[in-house]
Amino acid sequence: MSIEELYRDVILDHNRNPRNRGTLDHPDAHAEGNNPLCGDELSLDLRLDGDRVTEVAIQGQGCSISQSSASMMSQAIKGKTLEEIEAVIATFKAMMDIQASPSRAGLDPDRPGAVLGDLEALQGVRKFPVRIKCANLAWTTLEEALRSGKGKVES
Amino acid sequence: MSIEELYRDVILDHNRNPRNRGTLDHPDAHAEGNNPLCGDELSLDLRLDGDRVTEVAIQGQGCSISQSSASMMSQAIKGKTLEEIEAVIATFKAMMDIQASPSRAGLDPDRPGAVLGDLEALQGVRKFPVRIKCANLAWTTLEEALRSGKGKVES
Amino acid sequence: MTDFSHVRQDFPVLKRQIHGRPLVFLDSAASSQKPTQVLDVMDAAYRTYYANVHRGAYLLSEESTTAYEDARGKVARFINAGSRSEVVFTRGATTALNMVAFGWGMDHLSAGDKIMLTMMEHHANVVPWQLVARRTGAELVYLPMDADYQLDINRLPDLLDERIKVVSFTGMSNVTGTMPPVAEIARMARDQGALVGVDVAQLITHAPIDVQQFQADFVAFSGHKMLGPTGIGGLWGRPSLLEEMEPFEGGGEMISDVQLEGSTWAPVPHKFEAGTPPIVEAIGLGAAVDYLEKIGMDSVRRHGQELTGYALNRLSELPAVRVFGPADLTARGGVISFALGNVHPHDVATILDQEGIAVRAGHHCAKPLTRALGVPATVRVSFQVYNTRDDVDALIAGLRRVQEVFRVD
Amino acid sequence: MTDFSHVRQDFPVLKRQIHGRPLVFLDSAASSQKPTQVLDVMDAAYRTYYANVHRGAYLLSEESTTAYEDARGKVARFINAGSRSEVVFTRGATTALNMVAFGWGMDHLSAGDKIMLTMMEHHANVVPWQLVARRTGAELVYLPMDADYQLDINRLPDLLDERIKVVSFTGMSNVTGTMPPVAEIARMARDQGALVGVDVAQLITHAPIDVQQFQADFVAFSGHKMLGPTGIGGLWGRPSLLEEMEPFEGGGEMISDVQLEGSTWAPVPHKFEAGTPPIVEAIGLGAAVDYLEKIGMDSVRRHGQELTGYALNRLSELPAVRVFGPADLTARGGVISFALGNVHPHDVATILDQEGIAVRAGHHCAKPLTRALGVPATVRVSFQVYNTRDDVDALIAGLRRVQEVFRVD
Ligand SMILES: Cc1ncc(COP(=O)(O)O)c(C=O)c1O
Ligand SMILES: Cc1ncc(COP(=O)(O)O)c(C=O)c1O
Repeated sequence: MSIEELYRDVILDHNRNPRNRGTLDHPDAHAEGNNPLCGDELSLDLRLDGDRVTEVAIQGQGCSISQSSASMMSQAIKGKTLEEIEAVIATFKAMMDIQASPSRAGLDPDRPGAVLGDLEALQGVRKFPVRIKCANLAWTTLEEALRSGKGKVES
Repeated sequence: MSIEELYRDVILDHNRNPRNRGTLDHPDAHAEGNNPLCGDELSLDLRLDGDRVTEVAIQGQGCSISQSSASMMSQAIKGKTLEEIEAVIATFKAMMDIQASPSRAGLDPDRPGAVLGDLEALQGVRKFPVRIKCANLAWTTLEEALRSGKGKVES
Repeated sequence: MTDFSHVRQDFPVLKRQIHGRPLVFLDSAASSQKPTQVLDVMDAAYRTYYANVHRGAYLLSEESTTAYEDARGKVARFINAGSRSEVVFTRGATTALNMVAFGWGMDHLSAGDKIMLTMMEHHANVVPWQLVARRTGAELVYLPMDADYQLDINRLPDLLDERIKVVSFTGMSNVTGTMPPVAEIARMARDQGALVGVDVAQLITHAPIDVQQFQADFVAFSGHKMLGPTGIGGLWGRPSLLEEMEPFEGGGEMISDVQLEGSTWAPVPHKFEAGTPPIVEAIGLGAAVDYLEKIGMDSVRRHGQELTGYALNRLSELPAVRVFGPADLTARGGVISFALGNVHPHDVATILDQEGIAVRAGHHCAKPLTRALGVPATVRVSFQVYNTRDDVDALIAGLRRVQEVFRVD
Repeated sequence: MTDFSHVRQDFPVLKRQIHGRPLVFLDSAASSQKPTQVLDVMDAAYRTYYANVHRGAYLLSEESTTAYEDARGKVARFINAGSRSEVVFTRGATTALNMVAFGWGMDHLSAGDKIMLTMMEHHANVVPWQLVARRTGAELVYLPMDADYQLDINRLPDLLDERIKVVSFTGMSNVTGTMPPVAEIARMARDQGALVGVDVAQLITHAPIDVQQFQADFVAFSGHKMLGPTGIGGLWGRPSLLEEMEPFEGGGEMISDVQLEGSTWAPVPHKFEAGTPPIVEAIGLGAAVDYLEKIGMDSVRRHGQELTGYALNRLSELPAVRVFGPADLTARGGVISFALGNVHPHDVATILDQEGIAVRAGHHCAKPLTRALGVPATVRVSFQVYNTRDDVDALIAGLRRVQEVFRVD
């Protein structure tokens, strides 16, 4: 296991240049997440048009894993319907489940990126179990935002 | 070390037939002692005539060592002056000091009873260090009564 | 007859000679001995993967954290908790009871409210409530004992009025061995709207425990009485109780955020585990639970009943012995208190000690109960998985020696 | 240069391989490793003489009690207490601080009073006071830090008004390594009439401690940071403070008498040791103190200073490193926090872990301080007697690896 499996170029790129940074005025859904252990913090704003997420804005600070995961998540959900987003969340969660095999997680090892796009770069995190929480923070915060409209999570 | 060294006949006798039991009306000095560990309890009343203890009355409950020590103490101090009593206390304490040798404690091994009378039967307690507290209870209570007129001790 | 003969060899201390005699250890209710299976697990933790938990981003810390949290899982399963987050690790039963008395009581009790305890409680389940009663103005009520040394539950309907806000009672007396009908008492108290707690410090090592079947709100225990190390114990709490309880201690690891003016708490159970927890002790407790589960708590219960029955029989050979506890073996566990004529218990213990037999003499941290028995103290013997009929026989021989020294007929 | 080369072999865990590399343990400020001299004493206690303390009238109980009380004596001597009864054994520094905050604060603080802490405190010395402040209406005041990461004691005369009833501060920051002038601050606070406490959880394992020279009223520490086991720590208290403090927990062993309506307390220190204490942990702490005294705390201090100096030097080879802490080696101990460019500390720690190097990343349970440093988290390395220059060299090599992965120049 080499450290480069964790810190793939895509991750480092999203970490350096996070996509969809900022806040929205009067967002339709909002949630804040934090990971008290490492101090990662995230604030997520969503704009909805019907059941479609049209805008995503993220603010926060934290490690490269949590920040790149948030950045990639924002790309992966923008423009998608809530139903499509549920599917992405499920696939991502399955990928992070160290109990499940990559194939059971719905990933296609022969076609990297086919299902989750950039996000599949986070597969390496499975080998660094303490960092899974970092990768998940954006997603639990997203779920909270979708569930409650406005909310707060701790992971 | 045999158990009979601890439970000498004199001790068993004082335990069965404690001397000077009871209470005094309007005692000149009084103290209560207890040993929370084993539940031994003692209440001590003294009548003084000038600096002489003329009456001693003891009530209490506890193990044979604490009760016989109290009974023998009552005999040893009754009729004595405060100064004489101080000397008895000092000798008794020295006897109970497991650091000190019996001779340094002022005891004469060849003439049992020469200094402390019946009380020397308590020498065996030195070999049972957890029981020293029991033997001492009457004495710390006595000291408290002499010091404060009225008092309470815990040993 | 259950065969526990293989068990003794797991307990190294039982090889000790005491005053030239083999040790007969009959004071496990004060604290049990530990099997090598527990000692080795703790030693290995320190020697191979020790680090602080929940903190580091490195392998040892991960391993320690996993071992610590796995131990929580083992304890949760052992008492049949709904989930591991219902188990708070504490220093012991005493801390667990203080945690609820203060953490719940300070905000939920006030003048006019009543706290119900029983006459059989260990000081650990009396003094914390007295402290909280004094700070809140609440009153204490004690459920009495009947002539057979059982809780007089016929008095419950009477005593359980709507002012009773909490009922906290022992699952097994550490003096008389009495095992009250926990679920029944809990139901009656709950029906009256009271918070219900059970002190299982003794029960947990004498019989299987199922907190879901108890239907209580909290349960407290200590590791050192159940073959585990000192310095660890636990509080099981119904999730809704743990949510509403205030933390007992403030510090690291129990916070979500700390600002200069105030702080917010971490989710349960961490909210109640301020600072560095007793890490290796928790891991040791997990190993103790493994050990007990391997024997099986049903077997443990059977073994205890058999030994207790045997001991009560043999004690009845000595007319001067007066036992304080139920005769019915289904209503009691392996703890027997008695008097021997009017020889003071402390003297009994000293003479037995000379014979290598360790028993306890005193009020056993249950002064109200001892007072109710009408004696200043009792002699207490208590059994664990490693005790045998031989131990009982040695006890009887020892008591005959006491009778000789003190000339009791 | 002090020769500590013989020390490493006493710590079995240092033989661990981590991801195929030898362990370089640089997180002792979170918790230290333990020498065999401590582990063997604890194991032997369980295997040869274990029993509950202060209770039995039999040999094992006597032996356990003696070992437990001797450990108290060792700790008392180690910190130069006036007498062993000034030392209360607790679960750790966190419990010790809560004990004073609640046991003294609840009865001595009220609205209008102020509690002074500093910006450098560990949550263990913040949250208990916040809890008590909320219950009593007292206010919190924080002594700030100056530009050199030292406490700004010039501000003290200003801030120390007569409403300040207690001043509680750290003897050594677990983040910056700063060692404030304890005796000087204590004197100023005392002159103002405040109760004075020092959190020596870090200091105690980095420098000799003399509570009489401090002239404080209480001092708190943890065993697990000073080569001892988890589950144990201590509170030193001035006798008059211990007398007037209310017990923090109620239970067995801390009472003189228990009546149904109320109880009276045992003499100090037992008043504060409710229930079965962490017996073997206390004995282990005594062994840790023996171990440290054998090396000599002056040597420990010198070794720490040398290593810290060497590490600060080598860190300065990396321009991207920014150290948060005093440069003056006499004003700091062996704990160094830093940032590496803008690589997040958590990422630094993960990469170092792959190289076998254990460091900590985060807020180190000192959020107010971390916030004041203007960073979300720091990387922290900390030294113990078993660390060497080789460990520092490995760290520097590891940091270069981080720079490679994250392309920091
Ligand atoms: C300065 C300081 N105070 C208090 C504590 C709390 O110690 P513990 O977690 O052992 O209770 C720590 C350790 O984390 C510390 O570094
Ligand atoms: C019934 C009961 N409850 C509570 C306790 C207190 O346990 P600990 O001293 O381990 O906190 C004991 C043990 O002494 C006990 O027997």
